[in-house]
Amino acid sequence: MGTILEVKNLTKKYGGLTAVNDFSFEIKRGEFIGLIGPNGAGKTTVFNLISGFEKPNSGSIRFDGMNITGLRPYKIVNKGIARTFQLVRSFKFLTLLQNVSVACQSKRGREASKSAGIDAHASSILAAVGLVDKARIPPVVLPHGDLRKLQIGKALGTNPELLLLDEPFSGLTHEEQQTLTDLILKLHDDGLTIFMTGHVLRELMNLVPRVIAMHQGKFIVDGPPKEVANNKIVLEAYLGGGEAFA
Amino acid sequence: MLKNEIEEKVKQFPTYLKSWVKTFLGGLTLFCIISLIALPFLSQNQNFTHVFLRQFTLAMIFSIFAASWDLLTGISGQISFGHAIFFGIAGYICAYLISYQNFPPWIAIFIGAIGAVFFGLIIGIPCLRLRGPYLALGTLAFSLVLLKLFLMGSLSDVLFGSEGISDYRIQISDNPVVEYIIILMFMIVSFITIIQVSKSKFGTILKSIRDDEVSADASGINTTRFKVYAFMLSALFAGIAGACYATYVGAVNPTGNFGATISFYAILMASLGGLTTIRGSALGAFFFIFLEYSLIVAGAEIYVNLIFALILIVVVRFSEHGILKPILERIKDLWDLLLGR
Amino acid sequence: MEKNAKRIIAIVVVAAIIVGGGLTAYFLLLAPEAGQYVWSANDAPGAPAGISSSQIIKIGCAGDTGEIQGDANYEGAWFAAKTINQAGGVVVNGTTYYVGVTREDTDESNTQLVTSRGIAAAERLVYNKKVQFGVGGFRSEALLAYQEVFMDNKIIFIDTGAATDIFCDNVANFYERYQYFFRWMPINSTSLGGEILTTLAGYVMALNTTYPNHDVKQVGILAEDLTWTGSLIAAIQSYLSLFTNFWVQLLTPILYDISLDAADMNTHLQTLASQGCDFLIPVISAQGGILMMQQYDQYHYPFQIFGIDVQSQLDTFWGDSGDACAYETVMQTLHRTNKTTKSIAFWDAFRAQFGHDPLYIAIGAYDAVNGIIDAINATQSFDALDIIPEFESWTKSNPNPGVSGGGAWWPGTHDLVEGYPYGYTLWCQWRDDGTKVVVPAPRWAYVGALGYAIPISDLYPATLATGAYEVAPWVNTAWS
Amino acid sequence: MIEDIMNMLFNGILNGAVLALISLGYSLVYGVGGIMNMAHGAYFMLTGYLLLWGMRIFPGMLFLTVIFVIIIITIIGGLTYILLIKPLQDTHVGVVLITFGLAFLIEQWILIVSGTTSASINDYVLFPGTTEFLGYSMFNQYIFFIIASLVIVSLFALFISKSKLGKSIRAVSQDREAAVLMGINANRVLLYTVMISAFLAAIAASLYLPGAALTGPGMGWTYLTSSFAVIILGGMGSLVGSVVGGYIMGFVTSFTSIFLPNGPSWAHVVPLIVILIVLIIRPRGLFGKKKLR
Repeated sequence: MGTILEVKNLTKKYGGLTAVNDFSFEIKRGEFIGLIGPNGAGKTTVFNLISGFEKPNSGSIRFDGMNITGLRPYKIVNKGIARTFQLVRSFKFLTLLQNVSVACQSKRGREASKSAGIDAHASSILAAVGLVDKARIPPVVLPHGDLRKLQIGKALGTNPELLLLDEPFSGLTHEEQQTLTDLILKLHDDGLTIFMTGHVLRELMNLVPRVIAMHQGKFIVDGPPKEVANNKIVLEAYLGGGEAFA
Repeated sequence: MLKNEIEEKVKQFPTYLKSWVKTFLGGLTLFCIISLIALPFLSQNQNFTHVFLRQFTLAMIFSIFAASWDLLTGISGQISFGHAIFFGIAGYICAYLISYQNFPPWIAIFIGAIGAVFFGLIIGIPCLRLRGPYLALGTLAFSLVLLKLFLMGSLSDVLFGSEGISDYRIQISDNPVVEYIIILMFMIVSFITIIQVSKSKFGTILKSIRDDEVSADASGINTTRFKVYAFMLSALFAGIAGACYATYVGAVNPTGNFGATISFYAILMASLGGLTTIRGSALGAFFFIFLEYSLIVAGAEIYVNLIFALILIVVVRFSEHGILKPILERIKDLWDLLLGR
Repeated sequence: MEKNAKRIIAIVVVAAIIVGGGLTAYFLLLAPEAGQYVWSANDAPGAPAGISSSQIIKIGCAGDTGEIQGDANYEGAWFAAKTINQAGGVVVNGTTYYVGVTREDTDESNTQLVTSRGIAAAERLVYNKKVQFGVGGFRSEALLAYQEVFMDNKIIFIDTGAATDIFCDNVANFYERYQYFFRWMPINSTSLGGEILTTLAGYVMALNTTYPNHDVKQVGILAEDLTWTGSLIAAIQSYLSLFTNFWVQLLTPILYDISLDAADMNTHLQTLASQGCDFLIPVISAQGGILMMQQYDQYHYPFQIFGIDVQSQLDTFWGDSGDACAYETVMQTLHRTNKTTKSIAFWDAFRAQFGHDPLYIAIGAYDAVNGIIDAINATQSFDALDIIPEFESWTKSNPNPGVSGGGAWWPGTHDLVEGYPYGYTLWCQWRDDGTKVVVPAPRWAYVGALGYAIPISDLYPATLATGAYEVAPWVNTAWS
Repeated sequence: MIEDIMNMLFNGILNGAVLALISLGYSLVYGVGGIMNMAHGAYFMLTGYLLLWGMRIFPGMLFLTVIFVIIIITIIGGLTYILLIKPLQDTHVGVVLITFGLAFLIEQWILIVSGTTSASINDYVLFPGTTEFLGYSMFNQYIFFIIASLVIVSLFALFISKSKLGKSIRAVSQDREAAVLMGINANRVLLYTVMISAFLAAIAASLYLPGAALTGPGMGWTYLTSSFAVIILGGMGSLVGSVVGGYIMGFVTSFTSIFLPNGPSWAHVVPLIVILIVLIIRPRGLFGKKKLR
């Protein structure tokens, strides 16, 4: 199992504020890994830097041995990294099938759908995320849980090797969380490398075998969930909110 | 990919056509097309062929133009307030080629449209950094700059000055019926292409950029490239319309071809008909031209623009999606009633 | 049951609408002669009631309805028709004909020109109203487009408002097609340029003797940056080369963008003043003139204004400009003076009819309609190919005077002959009591062989003048 | 040379003063509601024509007429918001179209009533005569206008920073959601904003136009495009930007006019080219908010 993503000394500043500070970690192919930290720790910024929506001030990101630092988002997607957003984004006036089929027309998506055709491939992805019966309706009428699934479906459409999930569980009911967890686990079992953020530690604990914790833009600890949960700095960081164990 | 898609479309065409005609919308469209084709042969009356029919030709030219605007703004979400750029430049190229280089009109129209595509490229690229209202103002500024440059007497040796180019040879045919048929063909081809593009996978990508550009980017779509494509494609049809307009009028001049009025015509017609519907542009254009015509015939020519302003306000205020949808719904209700459904 | 009833009613209603719509369309548009304009006595002012359509000479006015230029065109043609009809019409081959006028809106005065509206207006005149003659035109680019409709149908069209040379160049170069085009008004741009400069030179010469302490010399040009002013300024410059470094010196012409505002005008006038301008030649057809005069009035700039300002030709300009146009001297086709024997009578009758002065386009249209009738009378024919030779015979040796001048045209170009007593303009100056007078127009030219300037014949005899040229009091102070 | 420089400075300031006043309100509305009010130029133009007619009908009551006209325009601004903008607030294109329709309607109405001929409201020049400074003479009305414009801009800045309404306006303009959560009625604030912008346009017109002239019903569009240029240069929604941008644009115009070859005919092209360059290099303008809406 080789290294799929290598982040080195990543730093991002907004004016005087340092959102991500000298952040480094590695992800192995096939891993399922979480990034935790309290609100404002810089998790989304890390994702934005990896997926190209923001450019780092310094540091490098290597994917599969290629340097992808500062590339435009669609180029990074075409290398094999797909992401979802914390606030759900979808194409409001397109049907779910079209939503996914747009992703299927990216470079990797086209290769993946070469044999079946784009529409067929898109509906197979919709089937995989459990939305196939709603293929012909636009996303505006969907419940929140389905929108999250749609996001994952859109990400899968680009046929990624590494999937970045930004707070996939926020705002979901318990039931919705459960089905989504099943979906994510199934994707992982199928061989996808998954990197997800969360600020509620307990949700991640039972899910991922490895967790990276960050606080105020800085790397704190990297290890199995139990170890991370007992880390002093992590506990202190969460002390104010106490939500980690809520 | 595109090739396959087109091949597939061509293969499916006969069956597609059959099923399409049976749908309500398909039937109605076919009825309209057949009526338009039959129209010029209904009468030999000169008042009909040389005056009334010419208004139809004008409406068809403007409907291509409005549809091209709808393709850029309604489908791709790139708001353009300066669509006259493409309209005007194609007209000027066409007129120049006919008048100074003795080109036959149809070749000149074609080259004019290509010239507009080229302009779509050079205007599209810098404008890509702009979004929403900024893009709108940027394109408006572009068209005003062109207008002023073309108006300048001191540049008239190069850009023909405020009087533009005029020549009796700038026309498709001196027979209005022939002209009508040719423009009708242009219109049908343009509309089929624009509607098919908007329905195709390519169109889906354009719509996805309109709905959420960030998300389209995250889906691995090179949004920049597709936006430039949208500009070029829209410029192509705006160029066809502009070149046809030049031949319709028989002359080009800065205000008449680059003026802000022309840009606003596109916006008015497309939004009167209904944004993103493409077909609505045709309805809007016909509505616009014929309301103007009937007001003039009724002797209310000085009130024409006032009444348009009122109609625009009322339509935009009370029917956000234009008049096409409500009208189609009424006709469909009526149709169902007639069939006893 | 109820549903079926509704259905039947709907079918009946729809069928009725289709049949009704079809019949209406047939009778309004499709039937032979349907929708054709029916000429009646209403179109022929002053004609006896009950005359038939075939007795009417059909003249179409192309102009912008609701704007001064288009209205002036119609007023002139209408007034001519009325005068002729009241005098008993015209007898051709034993039948009495009356003059009918009709108008269509070409929308050409609109700053946001839509060329196709002009085309549509011309098409309605030609195909719907079946006019035999066209009269009108003001904005060159609009007229360039819609004159083709008349040329296509070999209908004589008389230009009464557009000055650009290109129309008559067309006649010269493509005679076969454009022989139906004639310019009755105004004189072409190039000739206007010559008239401006030679007359100005005359005044400069005279003023230099009146004001020995001031060297009246610098001439500035303030013009709209458009094609029509381009040829005029080129003409002024080429005439000026005759006077170079003698006693008139031209400052760099200021060609401004037509969408100017007060600050721009202020900039331009201050620039001219700082360069020591003594005479300013405006070449303005649009709203720039009012800004210029307003600021001239406020600042009391030490120069005289002497040139073309179309809006200032109207008597209403005094009120519109807020009494600011005193001492402006403008070119004007006609004022209440004996330009020809008919002029004063026409002027008074026109004012009595409409309550305001005729614009140059109205005078052109009046003369044009009269000219058409004269030609019909002379040839006893309505055929364009008969009438064109008649028009072409009205040369310097055989003029046909109207109210505006001697009425002679160049056969090859169909352009108005410039120069007294044929086509010439008057110079009119506003007085500070709001009246306008015709001032004398002495002309001087520089003769290279002699090395000095000599007076050439006046633009028009001094007897036409109704007042002396006045220097504004503040200019008087500055110059003495 | 010194005269040319004075000429450039004075007319730059004059141009800047009117542009600043017009764009201030325009930019304010954009900042608060994210909407482009295309009828803004029409308010300016309408003020001029109402003044002209008012002065002809009530020749003795100059100040009353002016105040009355300004009130009418402010009310028209409010009505524009309530009747036209508010129902369509969510669609940018819709607001643009409907306010464009309104501007067009006003223009056409005036066109029908008074025709295209230009007119002057010279009778209402408060300070006739000129003042000379460094050999350069200036029209007193313009000096008065420049000073008045500066005073109004300062008062306006004071109003925005100190008054309760001003604070709400700032709050809504910075973060609409947060302002709504704080209990500010965003719609009402936007209503006042549109009225204030109309008020500013009316003031600008009633002070500037007596020294200028009514150059036809289409004149509103010229001022609208100019204020587009200004707010793009200054940054959309930025009040400092629209004042600074107004003056920069004024100087660019007068500089082009005086010092460049063929300047007068390029005077109104150069600002447009400036806009394009600004848009391409720095789309948010000089003082714009970082985020594009």
